[in-house]
Formats: sequence, structure tokens, C-alpha cells
Amino acid sequence: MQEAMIARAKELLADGSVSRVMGWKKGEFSYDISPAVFENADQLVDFVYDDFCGANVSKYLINESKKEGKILAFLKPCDSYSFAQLLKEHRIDREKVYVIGIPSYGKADINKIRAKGIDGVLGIKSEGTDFIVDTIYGEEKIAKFEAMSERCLTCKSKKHVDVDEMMGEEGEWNAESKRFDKVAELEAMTPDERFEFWRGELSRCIRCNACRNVCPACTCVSCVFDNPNSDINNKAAASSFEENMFHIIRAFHVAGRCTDCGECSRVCPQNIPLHLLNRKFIKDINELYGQYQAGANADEKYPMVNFTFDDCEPGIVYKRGGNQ
Amino acid sequence: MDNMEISKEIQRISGVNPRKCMRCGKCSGTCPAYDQMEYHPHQFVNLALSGKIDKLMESKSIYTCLSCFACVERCPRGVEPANIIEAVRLWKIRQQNQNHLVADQIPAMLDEEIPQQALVSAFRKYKK
Amino acid sequence: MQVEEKEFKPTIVAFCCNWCSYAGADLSGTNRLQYPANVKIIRIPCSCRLNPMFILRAFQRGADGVILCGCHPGDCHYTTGNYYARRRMTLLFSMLDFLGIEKERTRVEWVSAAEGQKFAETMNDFVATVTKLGENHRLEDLRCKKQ
Amino acid sequence: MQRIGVFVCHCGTNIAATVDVKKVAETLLQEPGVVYATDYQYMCSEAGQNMIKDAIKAQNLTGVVICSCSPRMHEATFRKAVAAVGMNPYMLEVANIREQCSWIHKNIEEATEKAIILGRAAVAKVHLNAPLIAGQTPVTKRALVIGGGIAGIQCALDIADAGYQVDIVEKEPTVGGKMTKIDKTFPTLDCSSCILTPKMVDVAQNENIKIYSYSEVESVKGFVGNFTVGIKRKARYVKEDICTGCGLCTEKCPQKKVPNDYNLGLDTKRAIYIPFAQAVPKVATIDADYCTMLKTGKCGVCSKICTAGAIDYTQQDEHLEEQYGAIVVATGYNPIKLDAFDEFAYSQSPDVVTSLEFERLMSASGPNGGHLVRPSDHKEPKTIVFVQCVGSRSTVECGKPYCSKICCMYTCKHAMLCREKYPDTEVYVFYIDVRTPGKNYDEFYRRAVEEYDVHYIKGMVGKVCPEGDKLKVQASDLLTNEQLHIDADMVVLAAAIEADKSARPLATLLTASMDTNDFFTEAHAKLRPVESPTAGVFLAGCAQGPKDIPETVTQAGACASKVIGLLAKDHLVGNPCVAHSDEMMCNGCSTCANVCPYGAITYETKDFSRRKDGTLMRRVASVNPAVCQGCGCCTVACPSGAMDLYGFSTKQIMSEVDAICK
Amino acid sequence: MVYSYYPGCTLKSKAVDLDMGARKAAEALGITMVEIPEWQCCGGVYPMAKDEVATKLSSVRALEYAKEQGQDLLTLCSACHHVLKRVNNDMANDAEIRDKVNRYMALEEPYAGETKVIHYLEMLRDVVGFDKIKEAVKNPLTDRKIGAFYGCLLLRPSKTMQFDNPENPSIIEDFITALGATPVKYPLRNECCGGYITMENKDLAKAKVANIVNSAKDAGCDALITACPLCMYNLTQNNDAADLPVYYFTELLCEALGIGKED
Repeated sequence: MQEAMIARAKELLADGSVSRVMGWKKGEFSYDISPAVFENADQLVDFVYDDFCGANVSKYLINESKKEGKILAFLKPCDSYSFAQLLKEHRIDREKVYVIGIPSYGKADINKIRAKGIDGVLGIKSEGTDFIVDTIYGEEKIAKFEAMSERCLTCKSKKHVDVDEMMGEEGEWNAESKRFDKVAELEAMTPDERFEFWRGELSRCIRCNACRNVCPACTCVSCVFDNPNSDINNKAAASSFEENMFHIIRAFHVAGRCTDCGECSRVCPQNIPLHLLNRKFIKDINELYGQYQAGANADEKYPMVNFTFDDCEPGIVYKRGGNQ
Repeated sequence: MDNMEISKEIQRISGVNPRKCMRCGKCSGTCPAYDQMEYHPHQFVNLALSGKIDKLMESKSIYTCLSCFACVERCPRGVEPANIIEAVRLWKIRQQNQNHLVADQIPAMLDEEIPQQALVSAFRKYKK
Repeated sequence: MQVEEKEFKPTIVAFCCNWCSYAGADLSGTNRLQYPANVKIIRIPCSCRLNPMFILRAFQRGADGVILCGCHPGDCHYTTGNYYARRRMTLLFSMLDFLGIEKERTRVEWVSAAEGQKFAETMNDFVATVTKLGENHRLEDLRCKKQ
Repeated sequence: MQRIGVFVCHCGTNIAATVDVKKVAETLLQEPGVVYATDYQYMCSEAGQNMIKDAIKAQNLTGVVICSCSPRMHEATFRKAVAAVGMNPYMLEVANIREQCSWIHKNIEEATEKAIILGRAAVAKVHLNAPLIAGQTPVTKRALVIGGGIAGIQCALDIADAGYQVDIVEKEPTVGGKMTKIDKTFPTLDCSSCILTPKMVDVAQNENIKIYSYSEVESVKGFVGNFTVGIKRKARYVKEDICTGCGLCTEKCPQKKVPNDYNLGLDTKRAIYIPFAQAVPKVATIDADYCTMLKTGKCGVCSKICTAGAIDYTQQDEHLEEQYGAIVVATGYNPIKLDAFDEFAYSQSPDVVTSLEFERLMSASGPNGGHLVRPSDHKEPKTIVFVQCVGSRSTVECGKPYCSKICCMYTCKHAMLCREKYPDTEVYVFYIDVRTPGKNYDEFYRRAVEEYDVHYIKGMVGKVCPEGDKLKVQASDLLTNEQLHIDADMVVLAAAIEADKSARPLATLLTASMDTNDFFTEAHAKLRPVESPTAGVFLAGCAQGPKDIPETVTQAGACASKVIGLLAKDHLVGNPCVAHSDEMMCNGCSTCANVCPYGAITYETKDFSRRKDGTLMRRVASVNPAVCQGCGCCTVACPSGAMDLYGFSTKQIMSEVDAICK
Repeated sequence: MVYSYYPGCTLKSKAVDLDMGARKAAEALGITMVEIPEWQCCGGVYPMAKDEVATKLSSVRALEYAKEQGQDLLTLCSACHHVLKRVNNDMANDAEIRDKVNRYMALEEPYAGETKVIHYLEMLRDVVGFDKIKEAVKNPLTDRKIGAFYGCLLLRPSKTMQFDNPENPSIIEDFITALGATPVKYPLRNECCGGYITMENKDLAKAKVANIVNSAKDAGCDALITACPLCMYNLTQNNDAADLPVYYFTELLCEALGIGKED
């Protein structure tokens, strides 16, 4: 796959239809992969695409599409939803991006691999239902369902939106996805149990802002938490407002716009399952206001800027879900 | 218990707030037993309010109400005069030796066809 | 030994839209309908001006309950403001509940300019509900480690 | 740092009796930035206002906090006062310590503490206030009157007289409203048509007035001074400008079985009709529900005989948009349906009628030419029973809790007219109370009793039973304490009146508020009785509550004067508390524009290349302050917080929250 | 459709005709009536007082039984219907009465008015349908002019009873029409016959009956039908002239459906 992608990129660079390529390259370690822009064919030697390439590249296209010339972007299905949502918010100039859809069958989670006692990872490849991990100690085999990241196990869609061309096979929307199971499980708890759960998670937050920086919905020119007029821009630690409310406000700000790509949880150095907050909003929106998938439809008004005359009253919260 | 206290009790038992009455007299305009009554439905409501229950309790009118609920149905203020009358009747017969009907009287009242419903009802309404 | 228990008086912030609910609150004053002094009203132009941040801020600064009052759906002075407020508050309250924070501490009530009675009743009821819940710790504790 | 002055009002004893005003002033003086604090008997009085003005000058104040009654009461007064000495009026905030403090609390300690906190919140807000200057918008010098009854007619005539253009939108084919159906008017017994018809003619002939009959308001956009109203002109299948009103078609139409709503269904009309002789505009209308041509495509009689060629079976509803500066709501009333009052046998006997039907039976233009006969057998009734308060003053489901106000007087009129025209008729009126407040009203009622020998009976009818050709009326007489049984020939029910059904959806279009009975609420029950709380929308007639003709005409005139007052202005000073976007922070994501009900937000792509981060062109929002009404919806929708609202900024509200929760 | 059926005392003795006719007709119409075992007398009058609890218990037992069966409760006698329906309404809407009764009854699961109380006539109208009955009629009662006597208990208070328009009802007239007869509307058909007072004050009862009977005769009724044993007694025994036959509505129903008394 990787070679085919590089070949296609070279073609497009050569015929002048694009002037840059958006992809991934290795960092210090093989699993430490980050999005990268390749300015010419020569730089493509660093281009990688393997089972560690989970990063969502759509956010980078905001700035890239403001530059001269057209950029080629390889988008996984989940990236393409983010991309489409950003288009809807007028953040990306569609004319400046050539999109190639690439399939994704589930990316590996390095933490899960390590948890299995596999260290010294040099590379990864896919073989049927297993990942073959190349390590300094030799090859290790691990079942995909044990090593795949959580978000991929509950993947909502293997189908792209808005691509110029496809490489590989186009997938389907997965109506069977169990992505709301964990949210439902929490909803079924008592408030005390939920509180303890979230206290256990959120108390670990170090406010590194990684979730915000990676999130393709958090693309504000200047974040409200950095806005001196918002009165909540203080960076001081401990019990200040920003500290306590950051995740609630952030989830609220992306509500209805979050495509559920799961990047927030992937990058969290404290492994806080932040995506559950977003999924709670998505689940509520689906249940209260009808099914909605951010990015799926360019013309549909998103739920927070929409209403019906007979929407439920906020009092519904007292009645539905959750034990007393 | 003085009259005003009894009046409050009557309001409690009946669940009726006689202050809601605007004295239109529709209950009395509607009552099928009106001519046989000394006190009429609207007066029940007013007397219950002003605390003059003793007058009502001594009157035969409380046994004349047919419980047909026409006054309840048609009252524009939702006052339910029939409930007041029932409450006054209960207040009376709940006292000692105040039963309006005793078993000994019954045989004389019977005829071949009378349904037992009539007996049961009469006991329920007029006897402790 | 006698322990003096100080009666818990919750701090309640009521956001009222200028056109209906603030006028409704005025009307309950004009009619001398009592409700507890712990309720403090902040006037906003429309229920849709209520940023969820204001509610969180109030909680963080020590409020025990926050209530939003606006025009009845369909009667918004700005036509549609309360419809948006309704969605926003529904989702926010649901999220607070999801985090294990007592959902009874937040409420939305539609109060028209003619409903002075309803305003007073709502406030009495809300104060009673929040008083029963006691002090509001959870939101503050959410980021603190378990003792 | 602001220099803030705090002024605490006693409001006589209204505040001072429950709030320790001295303590409030003293405590607030300790707040940062507060350099002056005082209290006074009546801050809104001239002396009180002078006190504020003097302090601003003497203390070089930059901001003012008034602790007094509701800002809805006197905020404008105080703003004007500070503006008089050169302070920006938006540097003032009012802490509501009367309606929301002293009047609702009894404990002095608690009330004082709350007053201090409310004052502190106001001080905190003033610290963040900035001078605001209101923009101006031009006024469209034309008024719209919705409803062409006597209220709408009078209001339109008065506005037109002042030289402004007025359009009347009337849903019926003719203006005139309920008054056209009334025979005589109390307490003078003038003929209703005789006093109304000239006014209808005036309306038709006035150059400044345009009548949209058989039309409805479909949409309302904009705001005071600048409304855009969508009007639907229903197809009447007759070209209005060509029809001469000769009426030939209404005589020749073969479809004769159409219930005549002008006579409340007491007789029939043709499928093409002119409601009555004096109709304005005098133009025929085809009732599409009955017209054979429109239903089956076969007939065409009216078209054949119309020499003017006015008939047009292909006519469609027409939709137009007009601009107005002010809107008058005069949608009127209707008697309630009496289905739920079958104890009076309304649905069981044609001889049980409503008062409005009785009006038609008595009227010379009615189904019997003014000869009063029973609808069932066309015999003259010899005994008539009038029942008052049918559905009025009723708290049960089917009734209305209010007094319909006009029934006592018109029943009195009916009773009197019956006795006068048919002296051998016995007339009974059952009443709960007889309410006659009005000039010459009680005298009128007494005449009915004393001179016309109408039997007024304090009591209520319990049941009406049609039996044979009689109506058996069972009723109470509370004064003689007996139950009456009257064999009547007719029973007339004074049905409660309710707001017209078109009023509720119209209120939604206008965003004007209504009470629980669907009457429009006024901006202030006593002091602004003809204005609705929505600026630029005014109220006339029964749309606001039950009232009789003199009162309606009075209100319509008052309403007109308010409209003229508005239209006389060239510009309206807008509300400066509008949204504004910080373009340095704006993402251009369109979220704000999606929720703006006024379309006040537009986007432009601006060059930001001087910034170092390399971003060049960015799409950013800008708010049109003349169109923005300041709801603030966009400020919450905006994720970056670029959008904020003058006068109610995020920081200001947060500071109030902080002050209250401290 | 299967119902829990509450006959009531009188239907077991003086009003056997009302009961038997109903059972046979139901069978013919495909309705199953299962008599509630060990039902107790409803008391004949609805206890209006807010503090009366004991007098409501027998009704609640029947209602509770129907709830357990998961069936609607079918009644026939107007008085029983009135009492059961109103007690059920109290159990649903009056928290104080509900609490007291439930504490007294100590049921496994508290009863809160879940059972639907339906009168035989309502069942005919809403479940079977009068048009179906019309189809099932074998001996149409052609040329018979029949008046409906509603009385009080089925109709009032309409807020609770929800039976028909209380001032101008039509259900029994529609029923008569379905049987092929001609319904005659007369004004006093929803007037009180004085039934409850019949032991106490014969004169009043007779006066009320005379009014009703005269009203019906004037309107041209050949006969009256009723659903109430007390009305039946009163209209027949207290009508000195004895000039107007009165039937239970189920008797006519059987006749029209071709069900004989001996069947």
C-alpha cells in the first residue's frame, strides 16, 4: 500500500496537479509517527503508511490549503469525516486539496502491544487477523483485536466522504458499531459511581492541551481558553475554573461538530478516555434530535444550530438514563 | 367544636372550597329535589362557608339530596355542592345515635321488587 | 454539649431573560409573592445568551443551584432564542449528569411576563430541592484525586 | 479604574421598610472603585435625579449604580438623567432591590444582605461597562392594521388623517367586522349600520388607506420601524378592480344552499356572494367550497352573465410583501362555541340561540327582515328567557375565567328592544351580577327594568328542555328562594367571547406575547395599554381583551396616536447592546450566522498577512448593528468566543456571577 | 377480547335479566366475560367524602384483581360502574386516598388506578362497534319506538365518567338504532329518577318518575330501556299508572340478536 501511495504521489507531483503531499513520517521510533508535508518527490523517501499511522491529518489542511498550490492528501475514512466537517465550517479551501481515500482496517495501539510484554518495537505489518510486530528481539505475533486501538475496534465507518479518488477498496458504514456501549454502561451507573469514575479519570489531567491541539474540531484561530475577553483564560493550575471546566467546555464546543475520530484519547499522555465525553453528546443528539453524523452531509444543519418546535424540554434529563 | 371549626371540618371532609362559589345559583336551578328541600344546594355552600352548619344538620334537606350530581356537573366554578351536602350528612350521622336509618325500620319499607342495591345504598348514606 | 448547626442556605443564581422571565420576576414582586432571599437574579437579554460557561462558573464560585428562566417556546422576543437555549441546556444538563453531578442543581423553566405566581412557585420549589441536596462539592472535586 | 457612585433609593417605604438602605450605601462604599454612595427618599424624583447629576459632576464619576426598583421601570429615566450631565447612559446599571428584594422578603437582615449583593453585582458590572452609542435606523412611514373591524377602521382612519399611509388586512371579503352584524347599539340604541357604514365608506375613499380584503398576514420579519410583512391575498375568483358590485351574479348563481355566515348560518346565500349591501369593497367573492364550477368544472353561470367580465375561475392566491414602520393588531373576537353547554339545549333546539344570532334575528338586514320569529316555526315568541354568563366567569374546562364585559349591556338592550317592539312578550333575564360601569349604562339597565318591565331574576338557569314547541326552563331565583319553571318560546344565551382564532398564530409571527386566554398582553397594564411589549406592535379592540364599541373606538384612537408618534420620527435610535465580532479571533465558521434570527451577520475574506504566523486571507464575521437586535444567541454559538455582546458581555455577566457567588 | 366482569349484587337477584342477557349477547358477539371470583358489593353509592377509605376497599379489590389478570374491568349495573370508575379515579389521582388504601390493603405492588373500567355499553360502542351489532341483528326491532333512560350515574360527573356528552348523550340511542328500532329522544332522559330516595321518600320518587314517564310518552316512546336496576325498579314500581314498559337494554339486545330466554 505504502509503495503504491508513494508512486501515485510522484505521478501527481510530476504532472503538476499537486505541488505538495500530506502524509506521515516516522519519528524517533517506528511507532512514533506524525503527519508530515512533503514538498517534492525526493522527500517522499520518508513517507510511511503502516498500521501505526493513526494520526488524523485533516486539521493540517486548514493551513496547507491557504498556501500556494494544491496539496495531495491521503485520508482514512475517519479523517475524511473531519475533513468534510472542516469544509462545512469554511476552514479548508476544497479547491486546494486533492483527496485520495485510503482504506483503514484498524490501527495498532502501541500501549496495548507493550502491555502484552512486547518491547523494542521496530515495525508492524498486518497478516490476516494478526499484527506481526518486528522487534529487536525478533518477530512477535499478536491478535488484532488485542492490539487494535479502542476507536478502531468500535469503528463507525470504513466509508469515506468527499474524495477525489480511491486507492484500495471502499468500505461501508458500520451500523453495528458498538461505540456507544461504554457510554451506555456509564449511564446505567448511579451518579455516585459515575462521579467516582470521572474523578478517577479527570483528576489525572495535566492540562497539557494535547487533546485540544490534535482535535480537528478545535481549530479556533484563538481558543476561548486563550481569549482575554472570555475571563476564563487563566493558565494557573489547581482548582481554578479553567482547570475544572476545561473538558466540559471543550466537549460542549465541539458538540455536534465532533466526528468521533478519537484523536483526543489517542494523544492523551494520561490515557484519559476523553472521547467518551464527545460520544455522550453524540449519543444524546442521536437519541433526542435524530441520527446525526458530523461531516457526513454538507448541507445538513448541525444539531446545535438547529431546532424543532417540539424538541424535548431540558427536564427530560431528570427522567431519562442513569440510575437515581 | 364551634361552628367555624365544624365548617373547616366540612370543607376537609368534602374536599370542597366553598369560597370558589360565585353565587350564581346554577346548582339550585338544576336540582331535581329542590322543591322538597328546606335548604337548597347554593345555601348549603354558603352556610358551610359562614359556619352555620347546625341549621343544616337539623334540616331534612340533607336526606333529600338525590346524589344525582347535576349540580356538580353544571357548576361553572367547580364547587361540587353535592360533596358538601354529603359531608354535612356524614358529620351528623357520625355522631352518636344520629343514624337516620336503623335496621328496624327496614321491613316496613320493603316490597317484592325492591333491589338490594336500594337497601345497601340507603344504609351507606344514612347510617354510620 | 450543644452543637449549633447552621441552617444551610444555598446560593442560587437565576438567569432571567429580559422580556418574559425578568418581567415575571418583577410581577411576583409586585404581587408580593415570597420566595427565599438566596435567589439572586441576573438579567440577560434572552435565554439564548446563557453560555454554559456562566453556569459552570457559578458552580465553581460557590453556587449550589443555577436556574434559567426564559420565554415559553414560541413566545421568544427574538423569535427563536429559547429553542437554541433549550437544546444547549438539555445537552449540558445531560453532560453534568453523565459526570455524576446532581442533575437537580440545574433547571430550565419557562416563565412568561404574566406568570409572577409561577416564578415564585418555581423559585420556592427549586430552593427546596437544592437545599435538600446540600452543598455543591462535586464539580469542584471532579479534578481532585480521591482522598 | 472607574469612579463609581452608588445611589440607594428608599422608594418611600417600599424599599426602606425592609432594606436597611443606609447600610446598603455604607457597605457598597467599601467596594473597589466606589467613591461615593448615598441614599435618598425617591431617586426617580427631580430632586433625586439632581442629586445624581450633582454627584457625577462633583465626584467626577465615570459610572453609576442605582439601587432601586426594577430597571424595567426607571432605567430609562436614570439613563436620561446621567446623559444630561455628559455621562454615557450605558455607564449606568440598576440593581433591582424593590421587585426582586424588598417586596418579596420580610426579614430585614436577609433583605439587606441580598440588596448589598445585588448592588455589588451591579458595581462589578459597571466596572466593565464601556460607553455605547446607539445607531439609528430609518422609519418606514406606513402602518399596517391587521383586522378591519371597528377597531381597525377607526385606527386606520386616524392614522391616515395624520397624513400617513395605512394598509388594512382583513380576512373576510369585507371590512366592518362584528359591528356589521349588530342591530342596535347600547346605551343610545343607534342603528349600528347607520354609524358604521359612513366610516367604512371613509376607509374605502381615503387616499392614504389601502384595503387588502380577503387577505391574511403570512409572515413578519424585521423590527420596529422596518417590518417586512408577507400578505396572502386569497383567491376570490373575481377580479377586484373590474367587478362593479352590481350583484347580478349573486342573484343568478344556481348554487343556493350555502350557509350564510353573515347571518351566522341562520339562512343561506349563493356560492358567489357579496356579504351585505354596504360591503366594502363591494366586490363579489366565490365560495370555493360550494361553487359547482370550481368543484366540477361545469356551470359558469356567473361568468356568462357578468357584463364586466370580472369572473376568473383560474385565479390563484397571491403573495406579496410590503414594508411597514408599525403594526396594529385588531383581530377582534368571536362568541365561544356552545357545544359543551348542552344543558341549555343549544344543539338540541333551533330556538335556543346565542346573543349574536339573536342580533341577526332582530336586524332589518337579518334573515327575517327584522321581524322577530322563532327559527323553528317562524312564530313570534311570546316568552323569551335570556341567560347571562354562559361560559364567562367559569373556571371549568369548557368556560372562560374572565367576564366578557359586554353581555350585561347587550342583553339589557335585547330585552328592552323585545319589549318595545313586541309589548306582549314576557322577557326574563337571569343574571349573576348586572355589571354596568359606563356612562349612562346603569340608567339604561334601570330603564329596562322600570320602564320596560323586563323580569330581571338573580339566579341561573340550570336546564333547558325542549318539549313539544316549548322550551322548559328550570332556574333558580335566589332572592325569592324558589325554583322557577318557565315555558319559554326562545332562549337566548349570552355566550362568552374569546379572542379570534387567528390571533395565536399571529402573535407567534409578531413575537408579541399573549395571556393564557389568548388575548394580547399590553406593555404595561396601566401605563402602556395600547402597546404590546414588542416594539412597533400596537393593540386595538378585543384582541387585547373584551370591550364594547365606545371603549374599542377610544383604544383605536389611542393606538393611532401611538402609531403616529412612531411614524412621525425620521429615525429610530437603536439598541446599542448589539453583538460584535473580534475578527482577530473569528474562525469564519458560520456557526453564528446559522443561529441569527435576523440575518445580521455577514462574512468577508480579509487580508491578515501582516501577522507573523503566515496566515494570509481569512474569512471573518461582521455584524450589522442596525439589524442586530441583541439577543446574544451568536455569542454562545461561537466556539472561540470571538462574538460578544455590548452591554451583556461575557466578562460582565461573569463578573455578576462572581459577585453573587462570592 | 376477555374482560374481568363485575356483576354486582342486584344482578344476582332482582336484575338477573340484565346479567343473563349481557352474558348471552357477549358470547354471541365474541366477547368473553370472566366473572371476578369472590367479588364484594361495591356499596351501591360512591363515597364522596375525602376521608372515607374503608368504603372504597371492596371496589379496589375488584380493580386490583382485574389488574392482576391484565384485563379491563367490565361493568353492567350503572351504580356499580359509577362506584368502580370513581374509586378507580381516586386511586389514580388522589394521592392521599391512594396511600391510605394501599397501606390498608398491603398489596405486593401498590394499586394506582391502572385498571380500565369499561361499561358494557361502552364496550359495545368502542370495542364491538354498533355497526357490527347491526350486522349481527337477526330480528330487527323495526317499528318500535324506544326511549333511552340514562339516569345520572353513567353520565355524571362527566369529568370522571367520560361516558358520553352528559347533557345530550347519544350512546343508547345509537344502540337502539343498531337494533333496528327507532330511538326517541325526550328531554328528561338524563334526569334523576329519584332512585336513591325511594326507600325514604316515595312521594318524591313518584313525582320524579311521573315527570320522566310523561316526558317520554309525550315524545312518543313505546318503551324505555335502562342499564340501572334502581332506575328499573323506580320507573316500574313507582309509576302508579304503570303505562310504559321498561326493559333492560340487554333484554332488547338478546331479542334482536335472536337469543331466547331459554337459550
